[in-house]
Amino acid sequence: MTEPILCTPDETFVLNLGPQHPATHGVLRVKLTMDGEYIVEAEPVLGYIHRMHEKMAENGTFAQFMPNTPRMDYLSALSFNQGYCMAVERAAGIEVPERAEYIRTITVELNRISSHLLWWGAFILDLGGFTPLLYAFDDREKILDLLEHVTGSRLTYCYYRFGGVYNDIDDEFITGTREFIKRLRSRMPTLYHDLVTGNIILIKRLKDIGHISPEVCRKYGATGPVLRGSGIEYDVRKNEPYSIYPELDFDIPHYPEGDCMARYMVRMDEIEQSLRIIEQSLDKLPGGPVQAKVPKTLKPPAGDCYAAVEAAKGTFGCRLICDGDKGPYRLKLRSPCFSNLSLFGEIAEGMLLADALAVMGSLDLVIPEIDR
Amino acid sequence: MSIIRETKWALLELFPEQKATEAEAEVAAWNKIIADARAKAEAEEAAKAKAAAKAAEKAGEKTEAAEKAPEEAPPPEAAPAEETAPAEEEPVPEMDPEGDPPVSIEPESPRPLGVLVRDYKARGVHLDVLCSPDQVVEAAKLLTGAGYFLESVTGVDWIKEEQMEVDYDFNRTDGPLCRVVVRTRLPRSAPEVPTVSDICPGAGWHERETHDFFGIKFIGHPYLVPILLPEDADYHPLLKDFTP
Amino acid sequence: MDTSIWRPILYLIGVMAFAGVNAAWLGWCERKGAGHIQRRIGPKEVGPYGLLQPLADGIKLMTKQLLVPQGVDGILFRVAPVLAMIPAITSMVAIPFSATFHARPIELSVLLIFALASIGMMAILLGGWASNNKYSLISAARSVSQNVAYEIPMLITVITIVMLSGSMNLEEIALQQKGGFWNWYIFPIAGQSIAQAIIMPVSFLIFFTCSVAETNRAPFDMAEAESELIAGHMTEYGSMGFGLFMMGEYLNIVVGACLTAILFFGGWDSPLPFIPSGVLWFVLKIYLLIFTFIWIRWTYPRTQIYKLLNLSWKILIPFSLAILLLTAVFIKIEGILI
Amino acid sequence: MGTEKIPSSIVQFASLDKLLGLGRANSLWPMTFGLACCAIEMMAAGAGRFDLARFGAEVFRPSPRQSDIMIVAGTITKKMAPAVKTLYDQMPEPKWVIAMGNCAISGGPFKVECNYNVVEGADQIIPVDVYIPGCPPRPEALIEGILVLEEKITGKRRWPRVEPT
Repeated sequence: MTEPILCTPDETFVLNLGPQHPATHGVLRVKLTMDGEYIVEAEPVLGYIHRMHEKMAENGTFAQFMPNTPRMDYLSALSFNQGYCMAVERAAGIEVPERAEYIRTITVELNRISSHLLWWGAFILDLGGFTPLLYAFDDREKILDLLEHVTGSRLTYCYYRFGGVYNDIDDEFITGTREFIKRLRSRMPTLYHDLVTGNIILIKRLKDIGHISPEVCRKYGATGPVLRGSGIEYDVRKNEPYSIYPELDFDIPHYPEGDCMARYMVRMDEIEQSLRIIEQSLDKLPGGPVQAKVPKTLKPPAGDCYAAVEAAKGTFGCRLICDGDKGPYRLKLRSPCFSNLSLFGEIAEGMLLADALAVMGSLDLVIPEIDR
Repeated sequence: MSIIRETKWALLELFPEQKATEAEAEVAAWNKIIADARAKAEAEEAAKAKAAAKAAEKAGEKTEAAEKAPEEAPPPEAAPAEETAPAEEEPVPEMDPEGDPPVSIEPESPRPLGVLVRDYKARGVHLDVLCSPDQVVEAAKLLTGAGYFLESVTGVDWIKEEQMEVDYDFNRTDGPLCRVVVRTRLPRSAPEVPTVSDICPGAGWHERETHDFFGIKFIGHPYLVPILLPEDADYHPLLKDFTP
Repeated sequence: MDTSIWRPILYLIGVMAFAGVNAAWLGWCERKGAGHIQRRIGPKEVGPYGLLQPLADGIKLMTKQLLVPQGVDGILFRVAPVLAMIPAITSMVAIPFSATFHARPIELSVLLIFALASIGMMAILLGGWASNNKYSLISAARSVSQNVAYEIPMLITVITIVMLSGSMNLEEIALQQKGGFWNWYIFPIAGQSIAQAIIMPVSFLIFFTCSVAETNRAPFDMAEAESELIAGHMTEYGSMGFGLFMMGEYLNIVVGACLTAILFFGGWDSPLPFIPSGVLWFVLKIYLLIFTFIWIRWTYPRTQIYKLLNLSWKILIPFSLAILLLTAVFIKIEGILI
Repeated sequence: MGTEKIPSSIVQFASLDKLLGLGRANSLWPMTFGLACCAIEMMAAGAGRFDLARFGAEVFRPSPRQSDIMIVAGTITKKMAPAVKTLYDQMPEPKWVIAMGNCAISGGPFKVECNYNVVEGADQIIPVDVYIPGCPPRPEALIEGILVLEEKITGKRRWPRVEPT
């Protein structure tokens, strides 16, 4: 790597990346102070898609906020479903039937795979390769079909209910899922790894680019694959087990390098781990009801509680404060990308524009989730 | 020692009064344990003597069982506390001095400053700290020093009580799980709290967001401009009396 | 009237028509090719197999509002797209399609083509500069440094061929390779001089890499790196300004493919001596090469500008210089031996 | 004004217009411009299964100068509205706008009483030609939207309309 030569401020210029820019994945804007192609200072500007979710939560009932959750992170909508459901269930003391927990795990992991697949395609698109995106979409469509079969929608699922799920899964879904696992497993090594991961240009673009040290992660509260790409083995599913994850056997992929390649590999390995989780859950799937008996209007006792789940991008936390009414008194949504992006300003300093965009891609940003 | 207990004691540094009472309670608990252990040992001694007497009569049969009994009794020399354990002590909750501290009783409102141990199953947090605004920085320092990281910062508008609340959620990435929430209450008329963004830079954005939503001023924040709202926004939408 | 005047004019028109049609329909080829590489159909509804797609695009681009944004340098802004197109078309004139079929026999045609190629780069520079847009400016700076870096190894490899063939005339070079594919410069097979056998495949690789870079194609499409610089030097160009840039780009690919075909694949020579040679062979070779361009583009991600320059200055240039030296030595040795 | 008859001119531009219309309708280049959830479905529409490319509409141009249609795929917020307006102004004529999804039509789920940040519909700031309902609309719906836009430009429907059974 060449050492960046930073010059005096009057020789720099300001480059506005976004809010409409192909690499910002939506409407993020990054104010870059540039010295030629080197970044002197990067300041992300948020709020272009701030949709007042937290205000809407306060003005409705608990159930009325449900459709808002998938619209935050529309790529792993079910994780957000689950996070919110868990918070409300915790506050109201609702027990979820075992079968429902299994169904939740299967669907949420499918959703995680679809999110990672889309990230994979979009990330390679950021690096200038267009074709992988369409291969990823090919597989993603299969997941969408499966999930559409049980949830009824393609993207913004609103599938979980307090105390269970809205719809039981059937044999068609189960056989379809098993087929999908087989299909993805056979495509992973050739289409994904041979074509892209092993590509020399990709390796050169990602290796040793955008180091994020564990200290930086801790300072900014980064979670998810970003943290695991820095070598810290932290996953809410393991460290703070919820649902049926303690009963399942899976690993947490983590790479100590902390560069873009490490984050890339973490996500690629996570796809395989999710497949394992789905397989085991399908094998163990118990019978029984999928919905606990829950009063029509929930009125949890006053008090506050916190629930965290591992969304595809990191820890999604829900701080729910109730005052004994039909809706939340205050709902704070701790979105993973918000914290993951906040470290961008620090690491982008002295980086080349092209590398900075690679780093931004490797953080896997979904802007509506950051802005909420 | 369990991480929750360790963190609790670290945080109790901020609250000397509670620390004193907690320490007393802890000592009492220790003493109770010791007393219990002694009583148990004595009872077993007696039982053993009885058994020995019986054994003398029925030789051979039950000697093995009798031998086991004294081993189970804890060694009484583990008592560091003074011997004068007051017998008229209030019944302290069952506690394991090495394990997790017991869950505190739900506090009455308004709640005094201090550290509470919460029921994780129902609340999702282990420790709940209420401190005064000027103690926030100290608490953040303590927690980051103990290996915690700041997960999020939240504001709450308690309009009935004419107060604002700022919640700091701390979590750790290594070792056993322990979630800590640090809260502070501010007067609603002039909500001001020192920033923690110099201790955990990640707080910078969260504080800006809280400032956007509630108008809470974070004193010492280097760049307190709207983050989610438009640059020129002068309203705070999450206030309960906000109308668009 | 003297037919010798009409001949070049007719050929000129023919060549230009060929260039124009190519520039338009290569867009279709690219989209269709990309579609099939990406497991989809590609343009299909507009005409049979979507063949009328370029026509629709052309009509649309030509009738779109010609927008000259505020703050641009008016003259340069308008000149740049034309400048991108003209040299590319002009260099088609110097390319022999067969022994008898070319617009104008030019003695130093290799030189002419490279001279014109440099002008094409000016178009990007001017377009980027005149647009008064930071992305365009970065793109302009990038493409200039890239073109400078890659012209050197490209020219050096061409010089080795010129040394081998002893001519700067493309027709002459092609004629020297006639009589079967083993005579083509690229293949390291007996019947050639030692110099060719060892060196030419490497030389071809260098030349091909450079021509991909010179035509600003992925993985070297630094100038219009979409995810970084929006559309690079074309960011501010709409309608036909953009259309001309695109056509210029495709024409550059055609010229690059023609050059490669002549320099390394024997031009219009058929691969086996008993099959008659002719224009068809030449066109076939060009399209195979063009397909390779498309194939590469839709397979690889983009490199990064500094790595790209490093590749040229640290690998390609030393290698091409070594090849040049080796060729000279071999030719000398062979000269002594024979 | 109004009812007086306009004499037909000697030179007829109608057929030329038709040709232009055909050309434009078959080469609708959208702008790479996603706002929220709908953008993912927009990408899906361009991907292998639905393949917008069949209609020559897959050339997503990153620069507004080269695009013909702006697919407003998502919620427009008050902070984003000026940017959307600028992007629309930067597009050269003729240009069209497709409002994709409920948010772009009316604010969708965010048209609530406490709304302080969402623009209630793209047509509040720019003229919209085609509205595609859905939250988010399926890719088929987007393709239908583009076909409707083609119909609007040429006056002819490419495929028979599918009636709901």
